[in-house]
Formats: sequence, C-alpha cells, structure tokens
Amino acid sequence: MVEFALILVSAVLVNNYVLTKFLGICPFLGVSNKLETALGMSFAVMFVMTLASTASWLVQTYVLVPLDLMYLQTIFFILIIASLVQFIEMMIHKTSPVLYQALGIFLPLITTNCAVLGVALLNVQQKQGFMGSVLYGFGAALGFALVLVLFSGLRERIEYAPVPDAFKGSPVALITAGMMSLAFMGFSGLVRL
Amino acid sequence: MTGILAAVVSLGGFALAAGIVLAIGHKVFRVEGDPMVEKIDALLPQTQCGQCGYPGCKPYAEAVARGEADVNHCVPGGERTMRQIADLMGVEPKPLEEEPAAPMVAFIREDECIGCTLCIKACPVDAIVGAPKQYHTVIADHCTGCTLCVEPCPVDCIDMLVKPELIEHWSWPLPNTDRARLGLARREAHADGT
Amino acid sequence: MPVVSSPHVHGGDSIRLTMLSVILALLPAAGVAVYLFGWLAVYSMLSAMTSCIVSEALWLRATGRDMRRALDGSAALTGLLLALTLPAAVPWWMVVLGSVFAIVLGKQVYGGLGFNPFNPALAARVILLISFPLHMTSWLVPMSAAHPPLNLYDWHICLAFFLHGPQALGMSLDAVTMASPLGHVKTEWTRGIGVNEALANYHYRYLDAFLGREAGSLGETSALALLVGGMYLLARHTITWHIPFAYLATVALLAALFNSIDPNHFAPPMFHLLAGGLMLCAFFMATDPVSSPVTPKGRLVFGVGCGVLTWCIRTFGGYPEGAMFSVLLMNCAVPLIDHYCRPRVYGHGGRS
Amino acid sequence: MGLKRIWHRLSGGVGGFHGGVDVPQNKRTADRPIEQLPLSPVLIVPVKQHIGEACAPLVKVGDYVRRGQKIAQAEGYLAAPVHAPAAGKVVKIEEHRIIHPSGLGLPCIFIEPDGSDAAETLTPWPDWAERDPGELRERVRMCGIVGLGGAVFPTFIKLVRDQHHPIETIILNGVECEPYLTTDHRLMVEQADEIVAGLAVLRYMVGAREAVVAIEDNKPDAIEAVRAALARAKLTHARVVGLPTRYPQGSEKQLIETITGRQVPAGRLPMHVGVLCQNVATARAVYRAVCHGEPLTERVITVSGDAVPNPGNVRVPFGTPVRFLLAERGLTDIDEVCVIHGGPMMGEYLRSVDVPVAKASNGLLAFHSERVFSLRQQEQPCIRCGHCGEVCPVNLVPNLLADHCRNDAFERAEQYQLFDCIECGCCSYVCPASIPLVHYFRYGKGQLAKIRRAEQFAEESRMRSEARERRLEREKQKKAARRQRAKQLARKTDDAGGAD
Repeated sequence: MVEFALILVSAVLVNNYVLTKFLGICPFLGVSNKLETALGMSFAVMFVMTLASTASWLVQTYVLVPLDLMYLQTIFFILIIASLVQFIEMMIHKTSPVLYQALGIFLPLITTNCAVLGVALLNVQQKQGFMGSVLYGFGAALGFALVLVLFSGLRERIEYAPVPDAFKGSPVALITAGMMSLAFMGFSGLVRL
Repeated sequence: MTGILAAVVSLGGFALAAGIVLAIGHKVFRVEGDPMVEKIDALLPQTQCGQCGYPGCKPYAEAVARGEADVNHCVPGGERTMRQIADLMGVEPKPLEEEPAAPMVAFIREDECIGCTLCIKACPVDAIVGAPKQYHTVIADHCTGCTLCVEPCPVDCIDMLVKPELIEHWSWPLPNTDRARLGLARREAHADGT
Repeated sequence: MPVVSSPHVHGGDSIRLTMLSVILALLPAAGVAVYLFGWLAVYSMLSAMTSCIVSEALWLRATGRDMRRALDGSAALTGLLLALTLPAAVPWWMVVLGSVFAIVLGKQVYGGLGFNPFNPALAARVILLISFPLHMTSWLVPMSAAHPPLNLYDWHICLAFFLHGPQALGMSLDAVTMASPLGHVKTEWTRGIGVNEALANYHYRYLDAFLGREAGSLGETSALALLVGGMYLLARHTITWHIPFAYLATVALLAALFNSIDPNHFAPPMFHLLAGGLMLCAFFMATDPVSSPVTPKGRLVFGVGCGVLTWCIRTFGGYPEGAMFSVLLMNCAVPLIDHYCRPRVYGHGGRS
Repeated sequence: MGLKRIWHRLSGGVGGFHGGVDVPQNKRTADRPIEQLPLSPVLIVPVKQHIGEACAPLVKVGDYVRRGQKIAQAEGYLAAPVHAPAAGKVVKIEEHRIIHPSGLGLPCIFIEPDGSDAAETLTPWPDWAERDPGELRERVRMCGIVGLGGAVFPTFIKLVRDQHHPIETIILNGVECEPYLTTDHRLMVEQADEIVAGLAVLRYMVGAREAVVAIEDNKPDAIEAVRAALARAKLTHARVVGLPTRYPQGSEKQLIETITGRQVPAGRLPMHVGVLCQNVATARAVYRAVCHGEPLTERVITVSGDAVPNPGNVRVPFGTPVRFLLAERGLTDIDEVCVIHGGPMMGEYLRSVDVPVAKASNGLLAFHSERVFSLRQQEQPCIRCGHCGEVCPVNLVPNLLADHCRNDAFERAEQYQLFDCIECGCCSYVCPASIPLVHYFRYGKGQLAKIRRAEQFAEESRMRSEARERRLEREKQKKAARRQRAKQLARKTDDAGGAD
C-alpha cells in the first residue's frame, strides 16, 4: 500500500512529467489559456493515459514478451494510443460538443503526445507490475493535470498583465513554466524509489 | 522466419481489431446534425443584414460551423461577437474587416412615400408596416438598422438615422486613467492580431 | 471634462506607505543580521537594494515607462528581502545577479509591480540556490559564536571577503562556515543518527534559536526580531493574520503530531517553528500581497498549503529547508485559490 | 453562529455587517437649523425625478399652475407624478440638462413663480387610522412620494400587504452615514413629531408590529429628540436604536442586516425578510401627504463643503437651479469650484451647475478642486493587498472584479457577482493604489446592460425573422396550391373542350 502511495507521489510531484521530465509540453502550452479548457484537457489526458498504460502493459506482458517481439514496442504502443484517442474523440463529440470544440486539435494531438507514449515506455523500462503500471500512468496524468490547471490559472492572470511587448504570449508563458519547474525542484528527493 | 510471421500476424491482427472497434464506435457515437450551428447563431446579433456575405445570420452560422467561413465576418456584432465565436470554435481570434458603425435605424419620409410596399418585402424582421398605396412607417423599436430597405425604394425616401442616445441607456465609460487606457491598448493589439 | 465616479474622498493609504512599512518592519531582523554578520550584512543588504532599484530603473527606461516608479519602495523591499534570505558568505556578484533575477525575471517580465505571480525575492533565491548550491548552503559562523573565525565587525576584512571571497583572507570556505540546525539534522539523519541526538551534539538551544544566535541566512535566524516586525505589520494592518497564523499553526500541528508518534525521527514543533526561514517566510514572504491570495478563506488555504509543504520538504525532501520552496509552490496555486475561495456574497446562499 | 461572529470580528467587522470604513464625518452643518430658501426666478422641473418611467407633462406653455398642482402624470406603474413646486406660469417645456453623470437631458417644465401663495392640496385626512390602507397607498402615490434617502424609488410600491411576505418590522432609516450630510439629522431634531406620525401611518399601512428608528450614535441629539417624540406619541413596540458610526451603515441592505441579523436574498426585496425600510424624510413626507394633503414639492438639502462661505441646511423647492442655490449660500466663484451632488462617498460630481435640484438631492457640496480626490486620482497597479475585500459590505472581491471589468471579461465579472455591488465606494476609499474601483464596476454594469439589451433585441429579431420566413413559406405554398388548382381547372376545361 505504501509502495503504491509512493508511486503516486513520485509520479505527481517529484517526477512530474511536465516540469521535471519535460514531456507533454505541447498541450501544456497549447491548452492552458483558459481554466475551463485546461480542466477538460486534464480529464481527457487522465483518461487516455491511464487506459494507455493499462493497455500497453497488457500487450507488453501477454503479446510482446511471449512472442519475443520487444522491438515492436513503440509501433504497438502508438497503435494502441492512436485507436484509444480516436475512440475517445468520437465519444466526446457525441457527449459534449463544446468540450470537443474546446479541445480542438489537441485531442488528436494526444495521439502523438510524448507524455502518453512516454508513460507506456517508462512503465516497461521500470518493470512495473500491473497495478504499478496503472497507478504510474494515472499518477503521471494526475501530475500533468495538476500542473496544467495551475498553469492555466497563472496564465489567466498574466493575460490581464501589461507584459512588455517582447515577452507577450509564449515567452512569458515559458518563463512562468520555468519558475514552476524551479518551485517543483523543491520536491526533489522527497521519494526515493 | 517464424519471428517475422509472428510479428506480421500479431501486429496485423491487432490493427484489425482496433479498426473493428473504431468502426463500431463510429456507428454508435454518430453525431446527427451539428449542434454548433445553434450555438453560433445564438451569438449573432440577428440583424439579418447580410454584411457577412451570407443571406442572414443562420446561414452564416452554418457556414462557420462547417468551417467554411471565418469568424470575423459579422460586422454589426463587432469585436465581442467575433471573440465569442472564436472561443466557441476553438480558433484564434481574427481582426475585424470593418468597424461596426453606430447603431442605426431606418426612417421613412412619409410625405414622399408612394406606398409601393417594396421596402416591406425587403425588411427581414417585418419592422415596416403599411399597405399598398398607403404611407409606410418603420417601427423603430424593431428595426435592426440593416439598410436592406434603402436600396429597393424607388423614390429614395428612406433615411438611415443614428439611434438617439437615451439617458436610461447611457453607460459609464472606462475611467480616464493610464491603466484603463492600457487595457484598451491591449484589446486593440489583440484585435490587430498581434 | 472627464466623467469621474464617486467616491470623491480617499483614506490616504498608498503603495509607497505600504512598502515603507514593510521595510520598517524588517529593520529589527536587519539589525540582528548586522549584529551577527557585521559589515557583511550591511554590504549585502545595501548592494541588493541598490542593484534592485538600479535594474528596475534601467528596465523601466528600456521599456519606455516612468523611471520614477523604481523609487516606489517595492524594488528596495525586494532587494532587502532577497539579502535577508541569502547566506552571509555569498560573494557580491551573486547578490547582484540575484537582484537582477528578482527584478527582471521575477517581476518586470510580467509587467512590473502587482503582476508578478511569484514572490520576486524568493524566485531569485531559488534560482541562486539551484545554480550555486554550495555557496547557498554554506553558513558563515556568526559573531555570536564562541570563537568566530573572522572579525566581521572590521569593515576591511568584510569588504575583502565580500569582493573576493575567503581566499582573499587566505582561508577556505569550510574554515569560516558551519552547518545550520536544519542542515545538521538532515545530514545526521542520512547518516542514521536520530533527531534528538543530532540536536544534542549540535548544542542546540531554543533560546539561541529564538534570539537568533545561530547560523543561517542573514535575516532568518532571529524569530524574535521577525515576530516584532510581523506584529507591527499586523497592527498597522499591512498584512492580515490569516497567512502567518495558518502557516505557523499547520507546521506546528504537523510537527507535534508526528513528533508524538516517533520523536526520534520527527523534529519537535518548537524546533520547526524557530528553525530556518519559516518565520521570515510566514510574516514577510507568504504575506507578500501581490503573490498571495486576496480573500480571507484563500489566505487560510494558502497558509495551510505552505505549512504542509514546508514540513514535508523539511522532513522527507532532499533539501534541508522547505519554506522558500513551499511559498513558491503555493504561489503557483494563487489564481486558482482566489477563484475557488471567494467569500459568500451578501444575500447569496447561507441563511436567508 | 458563535464561530460566525468570531470570524466576523477577526475579519475586522465592527458594525452588524461585513466590512465598512470609518470616514471623517465633517458634519459641519449639524447644528444649523433648517432655513427656507428664497424662490428662484425660474424653476426647472424635470418630468422624471425617480427610478422608473418618465412622466408625461399635463400642462401647456402659458398655463398658470398653483403650488402642489400635478404637472406631470405617471404613465407606467413604476413612476411618481410631479407637482408644481411653486405657483406661477409655465414658460416653456423643453429638454434641459439634469443631474446625471451622462450630462444628457430630459424634458423639463420651466415655471416662473409669481410669488403668490396659491396652493392646491388634497383633503387632509387626520382620521387616517379609519381609512383603508389601499386608499392611503393611493394618496402616497398621487402625492409623488419617493424614497428621499437618495434612491428615489416610488414609495407606494413598497407599501403593500402581501400575505406571503407579511412585514414584521418597519425600519426608519435616520442613519445618514455619508460625511457632510445633515438633512435627516436636522429633520429628526426639528420635526421628530412629524416623523413619528409618519412612522405610525406607514406601520398602519403595512400592518407591521415592530417599529425601529435607526440612528448612528454620532447624532445623540437626534436620538434624544426621536425618543422623546416616540414617548409623546405613545407608540407601542417602537424604539430608537443607536448604531455604531460606520459607513455604509445607512445602506438599506446593511441596515437590515445590522438590525435583524438577516440578509436580503440577492435579487429580492426587504419585504422577503419581513422588513420595510424607509428614510425618515420619506416618513415625514408621507405624514404631510396623508394628514395635510400636501404633495411632495420641496425637500431639505445640506449645502456644505470647504468652498461654501455659508453652509447650512435649506428647504428647497424642486427645480431650483444649483447655481442659484449655491449663490444664495454666498458662493461667488461657482465656476472655479467642484460641486458634488450628494455625499462625498456616493455623490455625483456635477460637470455643470446649470441643473435643477430634484427629489434625489440630499446635499450639495462645493470644494476647491484640489480637495476632490477623484479628480486627481492617479491609478496605480493593484498590489492585491485585499483591503477592498475587507471593507466591502457585500463581501465581494473588488480587485478581481475590477480586473475583469477593465479587461471586458464581463461574463466573469457577472460570475463574481458584479450586480451585487452597491457602489458604496468603500473599496476605492481604502485602495492604496488609488484604483477607481467603483468606476470600473459602473462601467462593467453599463456594458453588461448593453450586452443584455443587444441579446434581447437579437432574440426578438430572430423571432421576427423566423416568423417572416414561415409566412413567406406559407405564402409560397399557397401560391403553389393556387397554381395547381388553376392548372387542374384549366385541364378540366381543356378536357371539357376536348369532349365538345
């Protein structure tokens, strides 16, 4: 039990995907303009990442390892993630058109979101068990969501600020992300796995 | 050899399974119609003026929802409407092509009116009353100021007047301070697409 | 004639007064810093304040804004706060670099006073800590120690030290520095020595920590001086009680709870309260109005968050001190806290 | 409840409501008796002096009117008629600038008083206690009585007996928390008996049991006078409550919270918590209307401010030009000073003094311009100190709200409850960055109202346009049907012809 909690803390705070591993920067910068969109994206990513890490673990353990096809890992995982995202996209389109519009191109972008592929590959690398994989995927997504939502709040505030012309838009967003990353360094060493 | 076979079969099989699932999903989650049209139409000012190049607000909403039209064609809606549509569609705001003019209202000089009813036919919101061979009058409260009635009038007796400012409808301007002006400058910069 | 709105009278409070009151409240801590670290403290504080003001003025000029804004007191306050969080043994260039970071990256990039989401002084300090970990964790032996290796009351020695480092005096950095209580406890713990034993062989005394007679950053050692300043700010209503109270209470509660579970693993609450930069952060950093929430409920949440993070980082983390990080981390959450902790407006919900 | 009180105290609460500020009182005219102002050579009477719909003039140019004669008739429900403030001749009826921040005008009736005493009154009803409350209500309506505290809401609308919301408490508002103003104060000292009589009438009309006169404790003489008057009138269940001096204690919602401990739910009326709140001057006007048959034609105005040589409390007929009034109080350089209509916290800066006083006017303050903060206000960036939220009597977060308004994020502003702002000015008063917060809120409210009107108009236009399309469609079908029938007919005749 403690081990699982540590996996979660580690994935959410210490080894945060965005701020310490620098994965998933594209949606992090792209969908953080507004709090509502960021929340929607967070849920989508949480859903996809948890499912993707589960599915990829299953495929890895029951297909790739027995058949000795480890070299097909990446292509298999991409296939899984791509079809998962497609499926979710159709689902959201049906159930919540506004969220669908808000996520816009970012939903398909999750397909090639390195965070999703990263979590699948890292699971394999770290030789996590089934529960570990699921939790690690979920935790990574939770960390992504946490940071994304915090960042969108900050950006909404910066939106009102008279930022000098040279720093408007992405520059100030990147500086802010850097500051957040600095702050998150405070967590380093919090959990030793 | 068996390794390659296994690879081909497993990958192919997996891809096929995924394809089947997606095909089923496509059937199950098919979306009828486009709910976005209604949402966009609700944002438009309903002047039915046609300045966007479409014969009314609804057709423009349909075009935007289909992705055929840009979000910045609604002139009377101005900056605000453009931003709302852009938000809804999840696209970048675009600068307006034309500044919205002050709200207008049509006025018929009744002594010159010949009662031809052409303007009545042109009015998209039935804001002109009158019968053949009778004077026509604009119901000022219903007029959207679209100017569609001006062209058809054979005797040019329709004027577009600026809507008078009512004391009840007066609203406070922004404070006259540097900060407030800064906000304005920021909005203008946004409108220029920078 | 412009349209002007009521009210036509004003209470007379101003930003400059607010900033000056905070500087005034920091004077006791600054005094203790001078007592402990002599001329080095003076040099650090003066150079930090000047370089903050100068870099702000230059930036304002470069962006075509009114240069006089650099004198509104906020840049000076940032400089003073930054200096007080730095160890006494840092060289001059680090002070200047930190000040420029604080003003440019921490504040002006966002549009200047009022728009920085992070506390500029803390942001600069964390940048320095991560960039120069050795310098930033070497604590000069204060003058209150039994045998201070350097006479810090001699301005010649201090100037040489400040400009050229200990090498100019023919000494190594190790020779003039010692561990802070927090750092000592942390390193001993990694070596498998319990908290009580570690504190005992450090000769740790609460009275010393309260008065500030211990190693640490310039202005963070004396809880007494910081409390005096904090009380002044509370009395003047520059800050409200919410953040300091929630912050300190959370740390104390967590510490007390875990200390009662395992006293050898977890340090006692009093130690936590008096150690490191907690007091400085609780009264001066976390309460920085610009980077903290505006609503009372939000301030409580903010304080509790800071407290939890500080305690966690101190107890479990890789860094011995977590106060700075925790405030910076909570700064990230301020817009959300503000949004979700709005007070109940008159006539909405509740009793009707 | 206990926790709530502690929280309230810890949040700096002094009065019975959240926040508030202590403003220097400057009640320089508190001991000056009410004087009658001489008649101005011309009275400019706007046809609308209340919240609601404008009235239609009943008189023509050249008509002779007597004081108290109705000269403008209410057309809608939410309106109060206007009466001639003095006897004289109607010289013109045209648009004239009125007291309004826009500087726009309204139709006004210009009367040249002839100095005669000719007056028109209704039948006095000293026997009001035997009359039907509905009848009394009609009298209040006909006499054009509106709330004289400054809101000028037609009084009769509040004087109803509603079975679902019976009025339990009637509160007379004698708080007068605005600095400088002393009209209610003087009225309570000098006319306490009439105020108490008005209270009795009002209480009878709404059937309330309890009556409370609320007065701030910086007016001990008024408290004394009203207490004595209550004793003389032998009113039961009536008391005077001295309240701590804390701006905006006199705001209706805050006063209700202080006295009853209940908050008026958003978007509802005091009636819904069983309270009727009326200003003391309104109570007196009700008494004059019922027992003397006098319509509302004049009121007491405090003339004060450091530029006025001879400050005081004066009784002024409506329509008196501000310029005349200030000149009467010895002010010679009127165009050099700044004139504020109302109190310094919520009053209006007059861009022109050629405007008539009306029912809403409770004070005219003239200052040297460098004393008026709002004119030299230099807005600085918000440092988020949160003082604005601490003093806000409705518990808003003013600085965030102003941010949203400034950046035209009106939906956000509405979500932050912009429309609950009472514009009391506490936030602007304490702001160290001198941000004109109230101005931003007014801007936001105005823009939101504009947006709402546009949306409503768009909705109506959509309906009209859709109706038209349906009609055109029907006509097309009808035409097609007609053509079809004609064709069939033609074929029939053809067939018939073929058979021939």
